Amino acid sequence: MTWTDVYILRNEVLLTLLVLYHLIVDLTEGKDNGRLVNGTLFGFGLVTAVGFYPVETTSLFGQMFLSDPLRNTLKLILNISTFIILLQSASWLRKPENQPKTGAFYMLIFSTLMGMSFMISAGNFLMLYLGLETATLPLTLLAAFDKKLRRSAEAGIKLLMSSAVSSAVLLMGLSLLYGSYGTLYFSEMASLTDAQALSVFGLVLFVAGFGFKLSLVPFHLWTADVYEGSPLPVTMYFSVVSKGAALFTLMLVLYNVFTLYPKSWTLAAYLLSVTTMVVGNLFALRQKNLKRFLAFSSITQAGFMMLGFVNNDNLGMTTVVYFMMIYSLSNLAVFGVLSMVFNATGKENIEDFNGFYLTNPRLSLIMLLALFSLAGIPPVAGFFGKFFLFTAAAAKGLYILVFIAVINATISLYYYLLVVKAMFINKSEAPVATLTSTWQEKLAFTICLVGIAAIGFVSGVYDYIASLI
Amino acid sequence: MDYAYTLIILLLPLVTFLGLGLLSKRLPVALAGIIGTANLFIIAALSCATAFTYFTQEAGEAGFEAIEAYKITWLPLTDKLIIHLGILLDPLSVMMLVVITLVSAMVHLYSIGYMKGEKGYTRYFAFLSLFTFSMLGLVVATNIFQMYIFWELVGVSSYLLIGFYYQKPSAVAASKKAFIVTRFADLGFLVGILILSFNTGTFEFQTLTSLQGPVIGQASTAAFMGLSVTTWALLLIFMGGAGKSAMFPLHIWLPDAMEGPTPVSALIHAATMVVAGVYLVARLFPAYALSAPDALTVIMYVGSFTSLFAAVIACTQLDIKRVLAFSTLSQIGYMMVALGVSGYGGEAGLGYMASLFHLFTHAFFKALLFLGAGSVIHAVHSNLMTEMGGLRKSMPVTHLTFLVACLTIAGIPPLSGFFSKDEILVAAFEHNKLIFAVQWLVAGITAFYMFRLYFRIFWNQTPAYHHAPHESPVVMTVPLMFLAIASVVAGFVPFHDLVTSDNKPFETAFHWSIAGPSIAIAVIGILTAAWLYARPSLRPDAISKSLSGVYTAAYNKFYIDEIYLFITKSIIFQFISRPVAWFDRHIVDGTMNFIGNSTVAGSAAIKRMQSGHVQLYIWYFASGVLVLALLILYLN
Amino acid sequence: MNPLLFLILIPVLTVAGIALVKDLKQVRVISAVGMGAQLLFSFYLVYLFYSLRNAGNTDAMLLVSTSTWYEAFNIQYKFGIDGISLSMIVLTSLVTFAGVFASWQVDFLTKEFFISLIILASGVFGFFISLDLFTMFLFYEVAVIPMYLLIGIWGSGPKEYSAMKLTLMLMAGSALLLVGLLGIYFNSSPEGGRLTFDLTEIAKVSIPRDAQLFFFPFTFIGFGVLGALFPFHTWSPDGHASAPTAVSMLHAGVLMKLGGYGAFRVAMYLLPEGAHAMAWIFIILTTISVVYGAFGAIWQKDLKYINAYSSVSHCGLVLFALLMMNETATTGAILQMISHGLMTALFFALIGMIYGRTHTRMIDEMGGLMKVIPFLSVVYVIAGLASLGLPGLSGFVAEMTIFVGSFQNSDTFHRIATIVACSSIVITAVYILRVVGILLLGPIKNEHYNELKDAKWFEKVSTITLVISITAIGMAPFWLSALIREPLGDIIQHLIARL
Amino acid sequence: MNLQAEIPLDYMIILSILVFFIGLMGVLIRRNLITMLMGVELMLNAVNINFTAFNHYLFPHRLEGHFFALIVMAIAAAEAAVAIALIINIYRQFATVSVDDVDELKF
Repeated sequence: MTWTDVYILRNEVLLTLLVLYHLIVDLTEGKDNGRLVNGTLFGFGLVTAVGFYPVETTSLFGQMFLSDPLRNTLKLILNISTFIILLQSASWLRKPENQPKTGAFYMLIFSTLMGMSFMISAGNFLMLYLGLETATLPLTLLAAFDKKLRRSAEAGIKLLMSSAVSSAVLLMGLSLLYGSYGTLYFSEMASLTDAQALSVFGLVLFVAGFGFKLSLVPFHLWTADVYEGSPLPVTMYFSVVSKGAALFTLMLVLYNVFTLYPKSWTLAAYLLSVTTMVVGNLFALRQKNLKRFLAFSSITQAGFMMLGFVNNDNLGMTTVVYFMMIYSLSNLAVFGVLSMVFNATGKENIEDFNGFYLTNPRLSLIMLLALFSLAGIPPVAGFFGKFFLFTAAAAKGLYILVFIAVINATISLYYYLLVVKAMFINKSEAPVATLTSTWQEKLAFTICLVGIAAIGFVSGVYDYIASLI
Repeated sequence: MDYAYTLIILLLPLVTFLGLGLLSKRLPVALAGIIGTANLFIIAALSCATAFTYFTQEAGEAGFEAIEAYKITWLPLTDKLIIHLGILLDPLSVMMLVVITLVSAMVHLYSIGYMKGEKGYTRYFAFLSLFTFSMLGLVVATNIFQMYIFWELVGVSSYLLIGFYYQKPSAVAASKKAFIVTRFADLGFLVGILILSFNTGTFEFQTLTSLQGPVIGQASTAAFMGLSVTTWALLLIFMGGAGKSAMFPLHIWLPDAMEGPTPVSALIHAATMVVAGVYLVARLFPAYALSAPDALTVIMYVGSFTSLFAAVIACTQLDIKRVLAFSTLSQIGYMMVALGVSGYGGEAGLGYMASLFHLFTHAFFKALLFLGAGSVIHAVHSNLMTEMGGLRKSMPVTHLTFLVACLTIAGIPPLSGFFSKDEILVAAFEHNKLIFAVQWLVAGITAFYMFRLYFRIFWNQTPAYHHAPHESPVVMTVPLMFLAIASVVAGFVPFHDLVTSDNKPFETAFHWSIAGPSIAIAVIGILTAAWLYARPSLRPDAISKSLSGVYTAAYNKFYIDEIYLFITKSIIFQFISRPVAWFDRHIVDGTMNFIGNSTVAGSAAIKRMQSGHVQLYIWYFASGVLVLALLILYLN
Repeated sequence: MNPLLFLILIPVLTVAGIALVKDLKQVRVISAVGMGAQLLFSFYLVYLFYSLRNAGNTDAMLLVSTSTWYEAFNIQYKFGIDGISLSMIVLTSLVTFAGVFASWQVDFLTKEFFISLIILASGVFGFFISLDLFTMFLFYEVAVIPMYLLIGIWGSGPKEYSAMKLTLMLMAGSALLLVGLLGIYFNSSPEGGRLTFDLTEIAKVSIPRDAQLFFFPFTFIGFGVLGALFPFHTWSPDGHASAPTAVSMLHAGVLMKLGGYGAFRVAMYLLPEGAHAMAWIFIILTTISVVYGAFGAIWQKDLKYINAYSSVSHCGLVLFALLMMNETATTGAILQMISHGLMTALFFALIGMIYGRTHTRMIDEMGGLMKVIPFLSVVYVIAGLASLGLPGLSGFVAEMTIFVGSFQNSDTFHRIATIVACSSIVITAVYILRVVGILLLGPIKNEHYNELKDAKWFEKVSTITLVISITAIGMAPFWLSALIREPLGDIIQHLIARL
Repeated sequence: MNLQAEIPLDYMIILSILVFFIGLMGVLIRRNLITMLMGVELMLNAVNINFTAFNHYLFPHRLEGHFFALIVMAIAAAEAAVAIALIINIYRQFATVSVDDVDELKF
């Protein structure tokens, strides 16, 4: 292994170092974790910053590990999202009951991130599976991180059981694919055009496994329970980073490996997209708990993401990545506000936000913009993301699908507006007191807001992503 | 001769209206009346001068030529259909100018006295000016659309003036009724214009009535339900005219319109606006006469029926203004009949000439009657003739002028009404004997009810007045006197030399064979009225009892109002509008709400899916995978 | 820099200015100044437009500027105006200006109110100057969404329900629209060139007939929802009834015009064959709108409901006239948009002012207001007369142009539709006079009303601006008509050419 | 001995499918969390059978399938470790390891 190889593996290596560091530090930890938190933020900030440094298209380990600008960017998106989550979780970690577990938290987070990083860079299904499990197992622990809370424990076990089954199904799919191709290398499989029942079945199982991660209906049922039960930073991580990694990986595999017979997976995307949007919406309508609400909202958003997959051209991939990026920032902004409120008051229901604007105008505005972005209202970025996804679907002539999607977007607007209504319109006897944000939170919100506001208007972002693909 | 100055006639009232309207708060109250009246006198003088110059010019081979004194493009609609605003001077419009400005000037002058001390004095004069402007604009219109524009404006000024006492619910209701009924008629007018203009490609009267024009010269052969399209168009246009002129069955607004101040009734609802329908038909007369004779027949019957119908009702009414209102209806019916029986050109156009002649004389004597009635009301503070009587002593001027007016309308020679009515009867006699008989009878009834009115007011017994009635001030009596003189002399205007169907003079002969019976029946009417009403007696009651059914029906205006009320309240409001409102709330909106609610219901219906049992989740997962796989294998 | 961008820049700067100051008075003053500047600027644009025309520039669109935005989709910032959009811009600035003054007394979250209001306005301006379907759609949504907050926060009555209903229905409309736009986009280059969102470019190609038939209803209904097309109008009564004054003004006055304008500019202009094939369906629907709205208004008791139904009727006439597809009727439709915009804004302003005094909008609870608040009452009567089509006021001009124009279609179907639509002038008279009679005239019903004060200065500014505009159009319609008519010849030619 | 001759691939696959579904049924039906975990292990083992069988029968010149099976085993072990930890946690909170009782988060 040369230094060049290390450079190619930089993200994974650095993340591993962070994991190791926290393993060691955890043994020697003092009472106050302030320095540890800030230090980690700084360190991980650096790791993220390193990601901006360009890479070339290359591979390692005999094409087991691929590295190219696109994959680098995808990792970067995940890193930035994680960075924002870490910023927003700082005050949660500073709580006395969480202080002793700081190192564990960081360690778990970085291991999953590392797993995801491998997953994205995988050039072989074995590598992909390894990355996937490296990501999944710590995640189940993270879900059960509040070990004193019943709901956290429940979230953990539910995630574990269902994800174990889903991995098994996915593995079964992989084995079938292996059986029909005789290889697990992406580059080799991509050139085989064989589309017999066995491989299609394998493909479906594979998609189902990732559909579970992405919480596509009907593979989504764990989502709401786990989101609700997990600690907020973990929920954020699930809804953005974990989902993003699964989406990117699925995308890379489908577009690069199964490129020669897109019909089966675009069809799957079509069906899953419709069910996901509809069911996600119907459930989201009736939620009172904001975390649960956001869980279903993120399910619906996943349904929208599937719209990009019905387009098996570059356009589809670009719009999916673009949308995911916008979705991450918007969702994180919403979660950021929620986590501030939750940390201060322990409240997480929509009705707790009644009269929020009068006490916290800035936070309300951030939330407003973020929700509008999620709902796809211009001029914030979400509009562009959705519009381009619809364009991608329409480019294949699937106007009925687009129509279903836009109607669902309208329904989703309804429940996003319910939150807006709570904040701006409803009156409250005892509104949430005025909150002051720490520098970490300010920084996180700034990143999110700049992203939400600028990504749409600055066409360069889209063009950059398009240029990578 | 350059007639461009006639623009002043048109614009001066508009300026007055705007000035009085905008500055109403800042202007001394008394000044408003003076400004308004002064303006009217100026334009009356100008109009008379115009008439003088116009009629004294040498009539050429083609008779009096129509002159477009002024014309601007107001709104081009299509390449051909362009709305111009302009001033058209021909015998008809010049005659109308004179009538309108003179009567209006008199009414203005009279109003200074009559309206003194009323709230909204300035507003009153502003509205009067607006009306004068609109009416003048209507008569000088160069094209049918300009006429429609001013037609609507006249309608709204009438609305404003009827509702002048806006705190009185009956006045408000009356103004609303007047506007809506005429508006309904205007719908016919508008559709008529649309049809006519589409088929002819023009709005211009000059083209529409030209003998070589698209209406007459190149009559369209297209037909609808047995009548030609032109006939339909002209009938619809007549509908508009019938609305404004309160022809049966669109007459119901006019009696109620008497809620307005009396001078307004004199000006708008007697002398000028209500004859707009006659004017409209006269304006398009060549088209009616030459390409839609069927429409003329309709006009004739409508006019005749209205005149009889209204005359009968007038005999029973107690409110003096309503008597006059029904009398107006009846007289306009006469004018319509005259148009209906007329032919085009020369002798055949006798009816046309007679109609406008009657319009001319009627304007003066009916205005006089109203103003006289106003003077009486002003003195007595009541509209009901049962509360009046014996006023001839205390109000000599009013009495005398009123008597002149009554004699004029009754058709006693040599007053003007005699001449004009006589011409109409002659024309009717030549055309249709039945119509003649009806009109002859109506002449008698007219004499009867007018003198019933006269005797009840000025003779009969004197009731106990709260205040002793006294003669009205000079500003009110001067117009009375002027109009009385006008009523007397107007009959000597040689109309057949001036205003004829083809603008060429023709000779008329005097027919004693017609005039004799008509004078006779008028005298009979007067004598009957005198016998019944000159002194207090029980005879009228006895008669009304013996005719109880007819009398009650006539007293209640043959229940036409009730029929309308039924149509509007029960059909439009209850039967259409209410269901529409209900439909909108419950069906259309209900559907939208239903979509929303069913989404929510769907949400509740599938909530069991998220049961909380992880094994069920896995079950869904597994079956989802299978279904998806099978679907894809199947669809592939 | 393209002067048209100032139309967006001025509102944006105004919003920024409002955001920076604290004081209530300053907020109002900045809003007023900003929108005053916008009004003046739109007049300047008229001047600029004519001076360009006089200088011999005969392009269909003037002041066009293009810059690429999203290269991948060929999306451009493309702006430009012709006579139609220019007149809509002037309308918008007039109504916005009046709206700012009409909301002078908003005292709850004033700053936020004006910010939302002006954002809404800037969306409308952006829509009218856009020549690119994407930016057009973007501005369309920008204009619609602040409505939710404006109604929800500052509204009255069942405001939350109404706001939600309005927003969702309009957004559902825009969902249809989105499908239509994408359909147009993907058919914008049948010969295989570059796809484009550019309105003027798409107009040059002929979209396949099947696609036109498929996408026309999407696009037309999409815009039609905003244009209160029956049966998609039910957001209008509730929405208007709950909205605060200025919002009703802007919404009915301007926003609903987006529907008509878009239906014409996008749906009909780009899909002429679809328009021809399906016109009959929509003519029936709009004819129903016209009559139905008017009849609906008769039965209402709430002033705002009356006006909302009246808007359904009047806006129905706009779409009705557009579907007649000839120059005169289309001119009438645009005139009607402007006329209705002005007078309905005036109505809503007055209703707000009356409500502010009497605290009720039920006509049978009021009466005899003419005596106590003569200024407002007189203006109300003027608005009413404009609404029922009195000559000399704007309504007449518009309606007559429409009727004459519609009647130029010589087949029985169009004729009958026109005559039915004409009948609305009578029904309009009925409900307008009913309101005037009950509300303003008659005896005073409530003794407290004797102490009511007449219009304050800012209310006068608001109403007089609108009254002057209404009268100016009514008295001298030829210049406006000429301005609108100028580009129409070509457009109508375009519509008919592909038959 | 020639395995291929005596036991065809189909048998292997049938076995694997049987095991897989037995495992799945275990997860779906058994209420004890530990037993469910065993079901998952069975499913993973079914996959392993697949991988090794495919490798051995169809693509004997490369060893990907075998390696995959090895790694799956390792991961299954890790998963079991995590699972046990979580199940203990559940037992602490709920005083049961029956999956039916862990249903507080729902709808």
